[in-house]
Amino acid sequence: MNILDRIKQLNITKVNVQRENRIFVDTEKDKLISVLYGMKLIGFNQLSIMSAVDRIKDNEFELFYVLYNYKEKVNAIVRTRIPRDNPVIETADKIYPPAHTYERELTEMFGISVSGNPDSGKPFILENWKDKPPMRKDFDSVEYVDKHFVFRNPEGKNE
Amino acid sequence: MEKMTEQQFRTIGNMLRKRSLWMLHYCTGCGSMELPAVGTSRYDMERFGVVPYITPRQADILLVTGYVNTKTLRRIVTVYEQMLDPKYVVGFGSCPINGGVYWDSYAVIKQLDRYIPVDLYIAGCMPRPEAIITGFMHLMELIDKGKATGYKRYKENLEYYKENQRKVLE
Amino acid sequence: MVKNILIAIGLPLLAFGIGISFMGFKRKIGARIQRRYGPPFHQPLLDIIKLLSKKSDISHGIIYDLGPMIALGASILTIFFIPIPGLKLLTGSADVIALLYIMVIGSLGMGLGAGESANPNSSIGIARALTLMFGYDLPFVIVIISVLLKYHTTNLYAITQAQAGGHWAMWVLPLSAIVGFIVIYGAMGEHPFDVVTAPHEVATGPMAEYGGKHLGLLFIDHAFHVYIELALFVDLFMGGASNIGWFYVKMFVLFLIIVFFDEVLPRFRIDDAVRFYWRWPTIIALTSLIIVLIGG
Amino acid sequence: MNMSLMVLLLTPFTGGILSYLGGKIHRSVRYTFAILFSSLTLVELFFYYNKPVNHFVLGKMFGSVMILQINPISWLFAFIVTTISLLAIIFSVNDMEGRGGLDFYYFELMVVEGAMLGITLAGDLLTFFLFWEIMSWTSYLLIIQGGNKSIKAGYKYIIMSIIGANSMLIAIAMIYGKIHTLVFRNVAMLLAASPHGFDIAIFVLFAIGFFVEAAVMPLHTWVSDAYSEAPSSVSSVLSGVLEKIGAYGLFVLLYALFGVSLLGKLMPLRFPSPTIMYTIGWFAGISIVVSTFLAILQEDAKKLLAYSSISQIGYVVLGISIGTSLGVAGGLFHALNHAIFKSLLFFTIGAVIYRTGTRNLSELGGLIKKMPVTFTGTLFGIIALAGVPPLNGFVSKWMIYEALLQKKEVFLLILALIGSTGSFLYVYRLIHSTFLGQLPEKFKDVKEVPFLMQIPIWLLSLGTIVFGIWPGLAMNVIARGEKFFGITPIKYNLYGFPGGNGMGSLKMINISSVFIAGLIVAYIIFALGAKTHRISQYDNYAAGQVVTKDTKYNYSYGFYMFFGRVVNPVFKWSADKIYLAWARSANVFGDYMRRIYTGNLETYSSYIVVIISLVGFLILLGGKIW
Repeated sequence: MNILDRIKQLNITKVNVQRENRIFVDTEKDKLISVLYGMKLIGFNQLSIMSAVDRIKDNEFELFYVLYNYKEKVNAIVRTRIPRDNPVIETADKIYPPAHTYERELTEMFGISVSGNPDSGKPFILENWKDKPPMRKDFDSVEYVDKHFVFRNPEGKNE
Repeated sequence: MEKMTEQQFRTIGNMLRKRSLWMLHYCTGCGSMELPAVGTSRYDMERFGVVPYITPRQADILLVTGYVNTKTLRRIVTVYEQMLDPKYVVGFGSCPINGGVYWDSYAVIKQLDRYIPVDLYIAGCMPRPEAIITGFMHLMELIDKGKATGYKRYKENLEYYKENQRKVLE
Repeated sequence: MVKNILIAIGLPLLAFGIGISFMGFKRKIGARIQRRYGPPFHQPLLDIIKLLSKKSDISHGIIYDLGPMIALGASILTIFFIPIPGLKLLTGSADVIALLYIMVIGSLGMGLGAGESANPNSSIGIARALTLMFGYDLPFVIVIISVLLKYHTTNLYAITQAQAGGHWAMWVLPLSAIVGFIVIYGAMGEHPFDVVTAPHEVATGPMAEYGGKHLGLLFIDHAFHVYIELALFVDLFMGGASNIGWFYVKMFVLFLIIVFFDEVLPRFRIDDAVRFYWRWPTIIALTSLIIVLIGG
Repeated sequence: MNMSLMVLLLTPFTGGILSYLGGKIHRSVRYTFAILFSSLTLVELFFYYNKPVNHFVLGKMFGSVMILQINPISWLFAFIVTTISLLAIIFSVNDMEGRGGLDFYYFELMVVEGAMLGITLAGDLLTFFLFWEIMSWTSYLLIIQGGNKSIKAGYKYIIMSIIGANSMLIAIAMIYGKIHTLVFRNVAMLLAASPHGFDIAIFVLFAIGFFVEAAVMPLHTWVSDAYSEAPSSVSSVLSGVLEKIGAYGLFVLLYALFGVSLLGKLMPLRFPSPTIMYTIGWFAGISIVVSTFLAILQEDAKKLLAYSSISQIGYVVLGISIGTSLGVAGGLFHALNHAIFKSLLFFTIGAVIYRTGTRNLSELGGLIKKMPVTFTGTLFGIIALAGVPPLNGFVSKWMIYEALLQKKEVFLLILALIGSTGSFLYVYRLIHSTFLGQLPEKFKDVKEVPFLMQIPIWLLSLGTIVFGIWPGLAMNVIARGEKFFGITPIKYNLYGFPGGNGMGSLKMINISSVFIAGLIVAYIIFALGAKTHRISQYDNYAAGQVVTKDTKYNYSYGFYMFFGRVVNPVFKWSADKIYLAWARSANVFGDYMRRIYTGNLETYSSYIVVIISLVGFLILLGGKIW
């Protein structure tokens, strides 16, 4: 059976073959884990990367999991939308162990908490970060910089 | 008279010291790419006695290559404090000077010399190997004249530096 | 008496001078092999002065301070037992076998000091150093025994005397001399046997925490070490020499070969280095020993 | 001065009984008696320093006289026995505190001392064997004081010990059956006159007994368990003295029974070198190297020391087996030195265990700042053990090397030299993992051991220096002993050996003084530099990372793992495994036997019926069975 047909049998909302060997799979939040599991059964053995995009206009986060199938040499991107206020997702590290680390980064950079991942709250890259998660689009980097750092005086005079 | 001889002794010491500079290259950013070129046959920094060394205890120069973010700043301060006097800091590239292309980044600090005393900056993005060698020569001159006294400044203004470090690190 | 005191003061200075000149040569020749201009010839001396004149220093404890001192003291001790032309002050107090064990006092002191620095890199370095020593010791003792059997004496001075007139042990026992060279080479820690200090793996190993005057002492010790290894080989296999000049020339030729190899070789893994020493050098040394045993 | 040897022999036994009884009153009485009587033994022994006694009749048994004697060699071993036992008793006072059955423990310790003293003083095989048995059993009882695991270790020890003792008993019975007397002199005469075959059988049977006790490979397997599981002071007695008794036995066997008789009557050596002595030498040489390799890979401090003991006793046996004057002197000297430094190491490791409660090397570290005296003791111990000048281990090892070189035993010499280099590895591992490196947080409050436990450490450290720089002190006794056994002693002086006769010269005083001068020069250079300031162990190079208290930043587990990769393929099999395989096959055999001997009366009676009917059937056939 064709790989596309097998994907269509999963619990998904939309499949979009963008170009050869690149399939976008959209699904709903609560079906995400089952879809990922199904993808793994189909043969998408590798989680290349997972991250999120801040769709601030829709007040949603878009999660995406980039998967790869070594046998068919096909990339699949599983996407889902979660609400921006109080974002909680379920861990995928039982299916794809590398997700464990990506989820820690997700928590730190977007403030998306991951249930089932014990390390999700642990500091990952940022040390002693007290502000808003920096990858959210409403985080103003310039404002933060002005507040925390001192710019060099163009005349070369320091205080 | 006594003061004079001590002065002379110090001068001779500086004269010899400047010919043997061991550097610890703290390669945080893209600037480290330029260093191998400086070390290899074409530019050969070893002819001035500049040799890369491994641990902060052995090194004289702390070469901060490229941008410094808050996370690496903590390590840089640790490393700097582990080095033995006299020690010199060379800021390398435009990022340690004013943040460079990362001027609006929440993670990158804008002026290295607010946190540790910098004796010399080598400007440029990236500085060419020639610029690096010129920088070292200039540092040697400073050492010879007794002007490279960053380690003394750090001790004298410890409160100022610590305060600044605390502000970004905590 | 006055002469003895002069020798006692002069011999370490001479050894240091020879050793430091070789260190300088090494950097210069190495640079030229890599088509670089290289540092000035007196660069090692500048480095040592720089290190000794550092304005602050750290200490992890008494043994940490004592380590470099024991290493240097033991090196000074060792040079008194290696006869060089015209100067044989104490060669009657210990023979070659004793010399083998006098030479390790320094490593032990160094190991203790590095151990107290509480840095795992230092510990790994020392563990590697001892293992490497165990590795090259097997062929080395076989080589030493064959030389001792050949010349029927254990006195190093007598061995050099027996080789007078061009009858070098190198020509009489060529196989042993080859193995002896490989051993000396490894003992000097040059590539591919630089697993001990391996800067990219264990951050200069035993010296990881050492800096300032401690490191200065270790550099002085290294100069002595270079001298000791070369002089031992020259005395054992190249017939010593009749005057200091010849002695220096012989050591220089030997050193030149070592530098040529050193500059172009990569690095062994430590267990491979041990395996290497326990394979071919040991077999060749045993062959030579058996030849000595049969041929007398 | 007119004390008989009987008094000397009975002193420790009396002390044992008295301290046992005194312990019922109060523990201080027990300690007083134990220390008093063991030091009394030492004092009494010094009356015999230069005064050999040849023939002191103890009694008569089985028609054979029992004789005590003392000559310089037995004096040397008796000295080792009494000194180490005394120090072990002093060390035990604090070390064993709080354990049950201490009265009995001290009683056993004193009885072991007495028994070993008896062995060294024995003038005939019967006395020798009696004390040997006492020693085996009491030392077994001492080993099992160490807790649950030690019972198994003791079991292993006693089985091997019984095998050894029984083989000796067979030999003694064979001799007794021939001449009905067991005095060394008569035995020596018998052996000198007896045909080959008989004497080799006697020799092998004795050698098995001594090899077990001296822990020469392949009869060493009890050592690693027994030493590591026994209490520390017992381990040092076992390693420092018990092994030496095995070596003493071997010496007596080679030079009193099979060589030159006692009483100075010269007889040619029964086995000139390249026969049985050569075989013993090879056993010793293989012991040296193999156990060195094993010691390098140990993770347990006392196991490491146990394997190192096997290796070091190899030098003693090797030296004795060389047969030349220099070799024998080296072997005997090394016996003394080994007793000093190995007991020292067992004491210091015992002190560490006393304070930290663990002997696992990878758990320890950084104790130098907490236990400087123990560290100093260990330092002296390991330098002596590794055979590095200027301490005592070097001198005796050097003598053995020179002796081997003189006889051109090059392959044995290679083994001996390699064993010595290998010992650097494990001694560094020992001192590094316990005292150097990072101090774990849990041992932050460790203190130095009490003063009573420091005494043995101080005294033995002093011993390593004294016998290292002035080897002539020990050589005085050894040379007289050699003369007594009819061997021409080598030339020596207080500071070393003047050399000659194919032997190099050695002046320990020169080596140590030049070394000290070198140290002074180094110190001057050091003192001219900048002032140092102490920093904490966490202020350390970690590639910029900050080391905190909860980080273990220490290299101690699998210290020589890469070396293990080189040698492990060879060590897949071991003597212990071979014995276990034998034991297993014996078990299987036993199972088959049990099927026949079911313990059921009916089965047995049916056997009897079957056999009788079978015999009857054969008789019926005409009485022709075969």
